[in-house]
Amino acid sequence: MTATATAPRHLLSGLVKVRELGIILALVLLVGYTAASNPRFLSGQSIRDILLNTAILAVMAAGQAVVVITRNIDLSVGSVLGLSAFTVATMMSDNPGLPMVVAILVGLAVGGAAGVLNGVLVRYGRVPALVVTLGTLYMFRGVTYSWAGGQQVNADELPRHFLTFANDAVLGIPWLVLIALVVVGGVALLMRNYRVGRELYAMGSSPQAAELAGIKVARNLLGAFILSGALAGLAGVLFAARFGTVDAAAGTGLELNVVAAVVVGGVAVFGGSGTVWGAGLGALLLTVIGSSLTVLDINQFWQQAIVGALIILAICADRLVAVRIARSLRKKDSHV
Amino acid sequence: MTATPGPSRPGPAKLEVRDVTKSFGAVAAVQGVSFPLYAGEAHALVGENGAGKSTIVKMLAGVHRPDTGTLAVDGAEVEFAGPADAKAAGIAVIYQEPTLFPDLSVAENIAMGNQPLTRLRQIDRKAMHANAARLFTRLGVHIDPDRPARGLSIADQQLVEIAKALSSEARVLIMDEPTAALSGVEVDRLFAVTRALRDEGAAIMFISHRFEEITALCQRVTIMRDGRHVCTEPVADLSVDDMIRRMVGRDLSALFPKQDTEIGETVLEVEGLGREGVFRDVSFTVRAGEIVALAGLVGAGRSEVMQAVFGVDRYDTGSVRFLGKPLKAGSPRAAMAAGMALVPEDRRQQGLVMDLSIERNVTLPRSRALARLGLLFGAAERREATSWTSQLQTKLGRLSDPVGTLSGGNQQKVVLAKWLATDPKLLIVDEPTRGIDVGTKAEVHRLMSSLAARGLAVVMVSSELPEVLGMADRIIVLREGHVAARLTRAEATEENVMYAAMGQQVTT
Amino acid sequence: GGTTKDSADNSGAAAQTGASADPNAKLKEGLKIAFLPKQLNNPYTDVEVGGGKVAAGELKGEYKLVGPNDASASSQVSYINTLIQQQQDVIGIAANDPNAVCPSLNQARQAGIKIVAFDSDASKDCRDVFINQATTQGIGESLVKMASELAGGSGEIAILSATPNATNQNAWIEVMKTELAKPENAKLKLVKTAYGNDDDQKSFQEAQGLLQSYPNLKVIVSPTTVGIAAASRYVSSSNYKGKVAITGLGLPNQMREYVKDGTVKKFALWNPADIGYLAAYAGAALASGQISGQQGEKFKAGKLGEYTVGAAGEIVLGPPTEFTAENIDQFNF
Amino acid sequence: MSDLARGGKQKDNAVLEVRRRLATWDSIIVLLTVFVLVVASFSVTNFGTSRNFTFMILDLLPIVLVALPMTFIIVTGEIDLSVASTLGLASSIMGYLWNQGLSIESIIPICVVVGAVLGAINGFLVTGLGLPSLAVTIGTLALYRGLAFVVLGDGAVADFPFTYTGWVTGTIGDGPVPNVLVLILVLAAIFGVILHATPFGRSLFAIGANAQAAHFSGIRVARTKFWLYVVSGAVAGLVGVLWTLRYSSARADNGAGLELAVVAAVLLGGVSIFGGKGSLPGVLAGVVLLAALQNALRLQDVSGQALNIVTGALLVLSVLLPNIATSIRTTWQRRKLRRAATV
Ligand SMILES: Nc1ncnc2c1ncn2[C@@H]1O[C@H](COP(=O)(O)OP(=O)(O)OP(=O)(O)O)[C@@H](O)[C@H]1O
Ligand SMILES: Nc1ncnc2c1ncn2[C@@H]1O[C@H](COP(=O)(O)OP(=O)(O)OP(=O)(O)O)[C@@H](O)[C@H]1O
Ligand SMILES: [Mg+2]
Ligand SMILES: [Mg+2]
Repeated sequence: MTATATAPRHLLSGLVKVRELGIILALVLLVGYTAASNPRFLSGQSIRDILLNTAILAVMAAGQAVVVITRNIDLSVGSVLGLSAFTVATMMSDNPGLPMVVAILVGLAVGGAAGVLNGVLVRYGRVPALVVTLGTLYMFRGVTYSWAGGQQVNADELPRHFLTFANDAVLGIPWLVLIALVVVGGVALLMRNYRVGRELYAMGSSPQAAELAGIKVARNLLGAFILSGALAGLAGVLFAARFGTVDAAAGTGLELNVVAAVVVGGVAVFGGSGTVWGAGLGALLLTVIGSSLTVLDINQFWQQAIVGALIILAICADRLVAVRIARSLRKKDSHV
Repeated sequence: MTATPGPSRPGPAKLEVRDVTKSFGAVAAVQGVSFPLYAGEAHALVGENGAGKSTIVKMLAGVHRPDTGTLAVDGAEVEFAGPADAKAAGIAVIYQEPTLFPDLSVAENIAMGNQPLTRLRQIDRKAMHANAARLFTRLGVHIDPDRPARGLSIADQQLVEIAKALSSEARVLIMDEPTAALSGVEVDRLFAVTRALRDEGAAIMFISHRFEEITALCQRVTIMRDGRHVCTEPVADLSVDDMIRRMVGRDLSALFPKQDTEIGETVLEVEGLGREGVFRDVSFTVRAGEIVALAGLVGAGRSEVMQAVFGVDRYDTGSVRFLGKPLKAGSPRAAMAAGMALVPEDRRQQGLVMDLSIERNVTLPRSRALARLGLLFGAAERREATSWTSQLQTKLGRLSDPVGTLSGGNQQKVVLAKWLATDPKLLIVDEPTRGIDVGTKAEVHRLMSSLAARGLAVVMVSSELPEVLGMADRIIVLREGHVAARLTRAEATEENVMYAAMGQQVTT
Repeated sequence: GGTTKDSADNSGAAAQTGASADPNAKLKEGLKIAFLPKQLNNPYTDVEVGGGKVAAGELKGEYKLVGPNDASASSQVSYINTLIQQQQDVIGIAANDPNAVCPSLNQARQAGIKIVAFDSDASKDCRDVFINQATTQGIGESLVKMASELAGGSGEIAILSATPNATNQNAWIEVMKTELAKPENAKLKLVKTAYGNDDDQKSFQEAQGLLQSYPNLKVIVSPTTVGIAAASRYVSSSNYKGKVAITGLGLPNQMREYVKDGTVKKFALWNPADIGYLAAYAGAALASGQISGQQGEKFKAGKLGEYTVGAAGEIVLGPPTEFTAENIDQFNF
Repeated sequence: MSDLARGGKQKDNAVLEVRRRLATWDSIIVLLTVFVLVVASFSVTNFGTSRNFTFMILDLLPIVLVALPMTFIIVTGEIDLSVASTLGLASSIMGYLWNQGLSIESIIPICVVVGAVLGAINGFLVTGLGLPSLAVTIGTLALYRGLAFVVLGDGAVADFPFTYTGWVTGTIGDGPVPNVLVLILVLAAIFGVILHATPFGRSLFAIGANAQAAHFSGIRVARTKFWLYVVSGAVAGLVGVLWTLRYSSARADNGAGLELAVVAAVLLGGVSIFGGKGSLPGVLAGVVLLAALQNALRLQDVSGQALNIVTGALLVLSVLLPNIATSIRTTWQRRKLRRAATV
């Protein structure tokens, strides 16, 4: 029994690793090709730019991945980012003396509150997440617009320490990147090795069974939405620090990028499978695609089309791997 | 199998149902039922389909809250706000329908909720895996703990459910038809494990429509009829006929009224059918008026063969001829048009659309024929549905209710109605009486038998040996995806079939 | 033979503004003047319509501001329809698409509403006058002149524009290309035109891309306020600072920081508030019958003085101002 | 049960049935829509005029047409987010071909066919390769929009013949009925009958609620979904043509963002995002309700920002309110039972 059980175990875990390996492979190919035609693509400044650009998307993708794994979706993240970015930027321009930590906490709080609203409506209102968050996508954006009007917070109104935060580095790694790494790593660990993480997978895999298994579905679901909201809020702070100019439209349409990153990263939209690391890699891949198309000097008009085609390719590749795993399972089971 | 004599129990009940009532809208599912479960005793709950057994289970599990009445654990009244509370009170439940997480590994499924933890409060995967492997050894089954639950056969799912319930080391174990998908070998294993648990002092509640299982395992039985409590008595005091009479409210005639029929010409010819990794070189024919049974152990590939014949699955080699003409592969629509019908084994996933109304489900394969000038009106569907559900004595509220609100057995009747309504020339039934009560089972058998007498060809896949022996004209035994034996009605005995299914020498 | 481009009669039902102008007519009071900019919540736009509001006040009219949150023509059409229903007297519009808004504007004109296009023109036959911030030629020339000065007369330059469809941007870029083709600019090489879609983040990333792709780039010219601000911000925080010059059209308030820290030496703009101001006065003059949009007609525009309607109903505001570290503190918009 | 008793019970059932039907979300939304239209006509100046009616119909034209096939797709449990990009690409191609000198009579069918082909690509990716539709159509959303820019670049083509542009914005005999209303009504009727009164329509609900059971019932699940995507693409292509003619402007960015408005309207109309539930009258009411509210609020000078909030809130409330009503009813029933038991 044990002897037969361990061999497929290696095989399986090997295959599972392949899932993320596919994305890594795609990344390597893309970076390799781009760097071959323009070596400056691998210069320090360029890599720094790519990582900085990825950071915000990756932070949001980590939260989104958790929500998607529970068979839900959070389309409101772009609007939450806008709300949080504007709140924090206004606060910092009014009180230039506030330390960065306060900005981050306020961003997390704003996002978390938005997440609570989403979670409560989904769980206690029994409204499908897509409907709720499509609704709050409009509502949060509307709130930001009504509040901001035509106002814009410009870089010169923001305190210096807030703006330099985006570019300052510890041990050569910019704060932004560090935060993204910690967030993605932390959430990934939580989802993989802790009970609550596995419960979230279970909830996405079979919602009814999760109820019957006595999983605290309400608490977990609320938690997932709060996490996604809070991370979108955090992303808002990072956005404000990085771009320096914030108006009511900040982050408009970003939800589709975030969902795309998660999906490209191999998280199944029907819940229950995929990893947070994958989502982070998905965010990186999307950013690199964008950057390398610019660097390769691809016609502006072709860029969007190529991004779309690459997204579809990535999903196809992921599907291919999944089918392979299923087939190997079937073979292993067969008595024939 | 031998029955353990039922001791008369003193002392407080481990778990007690006190005068509970539960209604769903207009349906009164349970009305004023009380009975105790004692430690060290297995308690059977029997009743017709829709009698309210599963509803009681769900109240004990904290899924439903009783409208009135209470539950008591160790004599103290409790109120369960959800399944977590019941679990915390030491109650483990195997539900009638498997409730696994398809994306998680089997080991995780079993451990969910009480995974072993390392010092950092992380999940200890090694211990989790070992635990699952140990449980499977105890149950004598071979399932890889690291494979995902997706793709497990119904039987394997049921076994994982059992392992899950065992793993929680509960003081009360409630099993809602755990054996419906299992064949004799696995049932015996399950009973051995259950008896051990019982003797260690657990209280067991067991639901089944098979009386031999009840007499083999249980000491006490509670009988329900139409949501009401009929009686609770030691099993030893009641004969099977007594139980049936109290359950149904009248006497039942012979259980397997197989009529002799005139065998007509060949309807179905399956030639060298094979599918990689699942079955190979399966050949057989079925003639009009004949009932052919496919027997075998769970996972022998019976369902897969018939699904390939009907076209819901593909096959790689071989051919299927129907009424003398080759049948298009991989097209259920072509099979239906030619006059085939398949009652699948998994009614929840394959047989019914749970959210659609009963009438829509019954007429789903027939909607084209019911349409006038391409348009379909509710009246035609309703007429058809009314006629078939009443013919099969389906217990239902309104035809427009979602089929998911019916009890398991009544859902099965709806699946049968749906396919009988297509007036097929060949009826394939996969576990036709799984989860069906005795009365209805007799009804279904009578129906199949009389349909065969009228010239219908029937292929029956069944894991229930008495059913196979009682109904079939010929028996084809599959083992590990290929034909192990072909037996006529005269040759077939319980031993014959079992030996062939398990790969031992057939002694004739 | 169906209807093809060549055979088509697409005259439409262009509104007839037969009324002849009376230069001495009195300016009406209580006129309902509505502004429909490309997009709300855009700082540049806000300054523009702010000027319109001041003028409406001076004219004792009713000022109204409506507009979409996205810079799309279709949403503008819905707003035009609403304004028709509300029976405004004057609509000042910065068209997101010169043609898409046309049928609706003509319906408005049929309903007696005067149409003043500003900032970004609508098609000639569906508006009465167009307030041009500066001549297209003038802007194009001055952009090339600034770029040439900053590049020291030779080297690679790139353009960071708004959306690929922006009418005014494309017109300026055309002029720039003609200018660059002249012998005195032969050593300047336009390597690329990138589009930031007037989206801050996208412009930011496009600027990054330009610098990565063209290591020898000397100047980025961004004739849009969003683009120039984003490009300046990126360069000021990267190690390209000091190596690459940024210029174009920008708002002094947004650019002050980068002019002060040396990222930007010089950029230009007209006073956007004056555009709105002039548009309101032109609208009032139209609604009062002082002018009808014919070439040569004259009217008074409050503090800005007298203006003359040019060819094709164009009214030119005046030459743009160049901003440098020396003079930027004198401006607040 | 005797036949007599059954007859009596069935009559009861019929009454209950009617009451149940009336209480469903799609009938509520129809009533709500009528209510909003009536109230707005009386209380909002200029709302009830025939010209405003025309404006409103023109505003909801693209949403309502795209919503018809979208309803089918969502009922089968899938989604198509690429519709707006398909619209944009069709518009670009229309402009390109017009510039090439093709006649408009041949361009229009070409655009519809192009839409159908784009839909077929979605359909193939979803049904042929078994990819999740949400992911696929996010990809093609970017792809098709990108191609639209490739085809037409930054240009806009505007000189379409007035016979056609005028028809789209015009009314029948210069009366109050817009030409396009006829088109909307005909298409809506066709889609409505197909969904609610044909075997095909039945199969869509079955597919959405349980695709495997539908497959076992002889329904060609993959093929059905594939054709739905083709139809969705074709309709989006047609709407691309109408959009271009309405604004007399073929541009690559036409219709950007329309997909969310369409999905919002469909969901507001009571269609379940999980598939298997929904009705076409509900969807039509949803579209009209959104358009009427936006129109009325704009006339009242409510800002676009507030419109966002109203749209979002409406969407959430449309599902939330019926749920709250149900749970109040069940709690109340339970209480009654409890009380009866204790007495
Ligand atoms: N969720 C529900 N909604 C409405 N009615 C329900 C629901 N669950 C059960 N019922 C009804 O309650 C009655 C009892 O059902 P239950 O499932 O308890 O029967 P059962 O005894 O387990 O039958 P079986 O032997 O067929 O499993 C049936 O009439 C059934 O239709
Ligand atoms: N979807 C699936 N994915 C992987 N393996 C499967 C799948 N379906 C069936 N199998 C495997 O194929 C084999 C044959 O299963 P099948 O259901 O045909 O057996 P059966 O004889 O009908 O038994 P049962 O009583 O379980 O229906 C089993 O080993 C089963 O585990
Ligand atoms: Mg049951
Ligand atoms: Mg089977």
